[in-house]
Amino acid sequence: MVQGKIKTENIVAALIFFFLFICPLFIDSYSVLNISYFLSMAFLSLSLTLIWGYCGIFSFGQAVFFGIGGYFYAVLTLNLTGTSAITPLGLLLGVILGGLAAWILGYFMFYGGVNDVFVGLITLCLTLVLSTFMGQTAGSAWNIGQVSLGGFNGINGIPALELGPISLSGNNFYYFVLIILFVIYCLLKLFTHSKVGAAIVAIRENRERTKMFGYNVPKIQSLVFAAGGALASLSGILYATWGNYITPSAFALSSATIPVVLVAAGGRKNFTASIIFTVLYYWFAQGLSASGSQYALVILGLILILVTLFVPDGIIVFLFHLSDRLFFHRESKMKEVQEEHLHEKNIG
Amino acid sequence: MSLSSLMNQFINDFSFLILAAIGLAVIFGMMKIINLAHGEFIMLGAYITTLSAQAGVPLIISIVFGAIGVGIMGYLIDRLIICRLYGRTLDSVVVTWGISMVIQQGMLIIFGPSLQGVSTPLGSVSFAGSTYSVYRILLFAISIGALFLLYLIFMKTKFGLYSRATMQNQEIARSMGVNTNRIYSMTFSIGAAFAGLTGGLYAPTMAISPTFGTGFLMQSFVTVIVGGANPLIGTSLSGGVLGIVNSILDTTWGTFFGEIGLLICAILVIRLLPLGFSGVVEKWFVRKRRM
Amino acid sequence: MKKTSVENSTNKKAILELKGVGKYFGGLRAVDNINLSVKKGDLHCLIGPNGAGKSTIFKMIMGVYKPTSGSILFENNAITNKRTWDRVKLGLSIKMQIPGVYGDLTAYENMKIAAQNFYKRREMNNKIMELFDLLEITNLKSKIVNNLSHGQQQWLEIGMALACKPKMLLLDEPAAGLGPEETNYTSDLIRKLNDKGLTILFIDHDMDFVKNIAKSATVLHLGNKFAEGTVDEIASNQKVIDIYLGK
Amino acid sequence: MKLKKISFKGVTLFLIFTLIMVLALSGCSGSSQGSNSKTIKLGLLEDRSGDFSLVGIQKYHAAELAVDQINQQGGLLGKKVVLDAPDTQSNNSVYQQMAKKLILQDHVVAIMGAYSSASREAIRPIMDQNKMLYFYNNQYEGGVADNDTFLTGAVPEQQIVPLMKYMIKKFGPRVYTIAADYNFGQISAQWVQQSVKQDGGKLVGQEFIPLDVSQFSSTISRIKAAKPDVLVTLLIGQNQSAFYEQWAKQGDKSIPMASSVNLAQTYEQLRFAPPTMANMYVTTSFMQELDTKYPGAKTFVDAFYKKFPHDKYVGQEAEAEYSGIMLWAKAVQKAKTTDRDAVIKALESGISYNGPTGPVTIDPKTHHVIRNMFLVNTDSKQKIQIDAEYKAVKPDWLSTAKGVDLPKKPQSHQYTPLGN
Repeated sequence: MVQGKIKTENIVAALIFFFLFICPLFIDSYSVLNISYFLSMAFLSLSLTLIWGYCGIFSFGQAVFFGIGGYFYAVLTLNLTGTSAITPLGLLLGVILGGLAAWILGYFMFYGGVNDVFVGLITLCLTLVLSTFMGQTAGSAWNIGQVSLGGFNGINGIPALELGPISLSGNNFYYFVLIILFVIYCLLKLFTHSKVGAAIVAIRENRERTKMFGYNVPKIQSLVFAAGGALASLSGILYATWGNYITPSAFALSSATIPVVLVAAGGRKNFTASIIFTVLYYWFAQGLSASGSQYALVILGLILILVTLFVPDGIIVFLFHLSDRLFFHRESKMKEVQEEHLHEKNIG
Repeated sequence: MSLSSLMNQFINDFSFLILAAIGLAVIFGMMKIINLAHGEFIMLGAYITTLSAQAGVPLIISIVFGAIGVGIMGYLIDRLIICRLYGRTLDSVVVTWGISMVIQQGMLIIFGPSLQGVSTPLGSVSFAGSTYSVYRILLFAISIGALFLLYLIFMKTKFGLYSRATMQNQEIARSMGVNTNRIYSMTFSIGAAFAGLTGGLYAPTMAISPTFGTGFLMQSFVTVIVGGANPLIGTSLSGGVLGIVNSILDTTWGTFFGEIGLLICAILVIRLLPLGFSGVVEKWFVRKRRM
Repeated sequence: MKKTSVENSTNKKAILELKGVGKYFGGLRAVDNINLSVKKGDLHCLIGPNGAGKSTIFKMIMGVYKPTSGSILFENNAITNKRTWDRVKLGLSIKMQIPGVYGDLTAYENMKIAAQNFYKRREMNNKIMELFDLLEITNLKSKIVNNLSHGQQQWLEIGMALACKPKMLLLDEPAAGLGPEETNYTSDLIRKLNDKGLTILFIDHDMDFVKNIAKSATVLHLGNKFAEGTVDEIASNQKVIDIYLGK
Repeated sequence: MKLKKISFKGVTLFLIFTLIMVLALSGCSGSSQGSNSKTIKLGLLEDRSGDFSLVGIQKYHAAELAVDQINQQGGLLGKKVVLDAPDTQSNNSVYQQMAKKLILQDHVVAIMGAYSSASREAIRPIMDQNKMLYFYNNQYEGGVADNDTFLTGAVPEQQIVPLMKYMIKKFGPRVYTIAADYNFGQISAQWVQQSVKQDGGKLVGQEFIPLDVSQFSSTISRIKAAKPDVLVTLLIGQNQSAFYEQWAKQGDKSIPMASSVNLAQTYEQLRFAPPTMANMYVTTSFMQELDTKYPGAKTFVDAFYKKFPHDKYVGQEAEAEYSGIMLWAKAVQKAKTTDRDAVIKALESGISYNGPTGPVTIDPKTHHVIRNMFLVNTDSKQKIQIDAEYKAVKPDWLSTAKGVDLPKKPQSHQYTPLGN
């Protein structure tokens, strides 16, 4: 949020990043690998926090850009294996492509006056189109260069990132992801305090009114949507290099919904909260899956229901406020959040 | 493709789209809640129907049980959970997603990965050189009947009047003494009952498993998106139009193109007519009345 | 504003002109073939009962609605097809009927959102403080807007509209819902702004308020222009008194 | 809502949340400490929830049975075998995560499992990267040649080739194929196409159906229009099995159906009311109905239901899982170690074990198994009739047509009949 700083949030963010930077020193290589996976998925949540939490664009379509990024990187790098510097170039081009695709979609929607829940529906349909389409590319007709798209099985053996002579696997990959995440997190934080940052909050709060302060609202929306697409695409590429693998399930209904669920449950107007909740969720879900418990999905579902019912601003944000109140005596803040929530009820 | 097979296909597609969407359309149109647990409601209807049919209850009564059972369950879910989310469209996405996870996995735990199905009743008839399943033709009739039932509920009853008033303007309705919370609960329950009915009706034609509902989800969402907010006008029109699109594409180029065609239709409609077919129709009516 | 020095008091140059503007919603004629001209430096009022089409005219001027027929000229340039934000950049600014402020942000942040498009970072703070002083609400600077009174929100919004460097200001019911003291304050403010040379077009129901501040007025009735002239002419027009003012 | 109420609920919720987290964590770390010198850890990846749980649970239970029996006979190398079996939730991404966990954190000695081809292909590269011995115990589309992978299920030359030969000879040359639109369906359909050509038949139609489709009326009218003598159905998942019920009503039940996946795997003959599944022909390595004729099958089925009395079926893939584990156990005993290279060497010696339906023998060149196959059909009451038995069918397509000889030429590739 633009006004003031929440103290706990900053302290927690600093502690977490500090911990993440030193933790490979004392945890095993599997956990490092695992955390780098969670962190890769955090970009997807960040992208939705940016466009939904800050700009009020509700999208089910982050999975589209996630998949586009992953598939583009796979096809490009597998076609040009052996070429040095192809993997970082693939990463860069993939991010740009994701942004461009999002910009085109955004242009098509926002200049045409499509907004609110309709953006969610249109992106949902697009996700389903791509998942249906990619799912049937199993035949030999679907080759791009030497790479077969592989239908439901997806593409395998996607090369890991290489920065010059350094192959980014294990700890290298972990630090690569962590540094990018840290940089992007800081940039996003700065961005929200910038001129455009204020403008997008204004757009979220009242789109029509913001136009009358001389803002080209569709243009700003398209650009923010493009930035969100680029972030989602980055997430997809990191996921593809992490598992050396991408499938159409990246576009499936569940993949489209999970970022929405994570961001909403963690706190959609707060980047720190969505990173924390994303990492916790994946960690927890994996733990449940590994335990082989048949109650895993039931527990996850119940948590989501309870969180939305009782802490509608998101559980992590709620904890931040609680701690602010306990340790920094900021009574008024909580009240304001309450009112904000009521306000949203009226417009939402 | 011959006209008769096209016709056969249309009958199937139309009834499937209408029945898949009707419960979702009621809940979305009246309450602005996107119910991601819709597929699970359908699945529950199928389970109730199948279990009672196996217990010896005649199929037709089993189907009614399915609808009523899911309706009651919908009422409970609304009272326990959804009633706290009225007007919060996006939060309802998260909650209903959670509900769908719990129901689907819960059914797997209780009943295992599959259930023995009941077979499709009523044999088949031959007409103009092709065979039609009588049950399928009956489904077509029932889908139209369901739309008519919706018409009766929302246009001819006091509840319908109140609920339309609530949908138009909740504040005014409330100030005139309508218990809007009760209206919402009833609406959710009716939507759930329609979903249960769909599940019951399709139970004898499909494999019964906890993922039963996923086969309906895409079609139901597309139909509702294309139809717009008014469950009656929207669902019937979009069911008709999409039914035609799907049956033509499907019979000429195959299942995949039928599916893609539906989705592209939906995207075009949101872009060109964001309020869906019912928005267009309502506008047209307003104009006509004012002229 | 090249020719301000050679203004002729009887034939001032029009800053905003509506030529045959109409707006139909389906079959409903909200505004029907309106001609309206607001002269530079004027303080003009649109009056008329509910449903007369006043707010619709404002929305067409700002580009929220596209007119079904006719054209709109601002400083002799056709703006009929321009997007809202481009009109604002040309010098049109509005205060809406329902306060269009950002409730979750502070007053200062609200002003910043409006001002940052028109002022460089360095000038911006000075300008905002200048506007706060002008409106005499400097003490509210860091309050969350939702906690402000209705009147304070109205003034803040006028301030935000002024932060857009307007040549002409549209005010939709600036005194609605205000107490007598607040109304007086608002009329003083409007006059003060007009005295500084800002053209103002506003909507109001309250004839006393209108008589108090407006220089000229247009009466609308059922989407048509009913009467036009100075405030005194309007106030003494028997037909107007009969259908609208006849209390 | 009041402030107090919210914070109270929030705090409660937070406490619950933390509690669950702590429990989950302690659960995780507990399992990783379970490994010590007295036990041998065997990884198992099967879908116990989601769309594929219908088969996944059968396979998981078969694996538990196998491990139990091994431990009852004194375990392996004097140690107890422990199954480390996360739930993969029919989700390929979870397969990858769990495969990495089993290898890197739990340090299992071998991994069994995966049901769909997609899940196998998701984890196979991870096995290769980490030099992990992997058993894919499932009937599949064939063609995988991989040094780290052993495939104990039936392959097309054991299923589709004899089946098509039989069907064309018995019913006529016109064949129509409908298949799930993904790799299993596509490649299996290529096998059908090839067999039809070799046996002098004619493919009159071929259709691939997206996995989420559950309505088949247009497909049914196309099939009827093509008037085939034989209908080949290679359908996967719960949605697609709806085809049979719809075919029974709208289609032409006089056309015999042939399949390599149905009946023996997803027990449609018990799940659908007769006569939906009547007149279907399947080649399989095992199904529980074989217990009427083969004592080995009866012993296996009885043992299974004794341990899992509430289960509904024990089919082809359950047997493959069981046999896979038994073959691995035998190889470990022979190698006298669980070390990967030694166990692979023991397996490649052509190790054989006497399974429920006769000997199951590793073919060293291809890492597939030589086993007895059965051709069965359903009568009008959906009872299973055994038509033919094929003794010791060799999985030799890879070695004869593609020149694969894994011990001599190490590789990791999946071949397809019409591709490379």
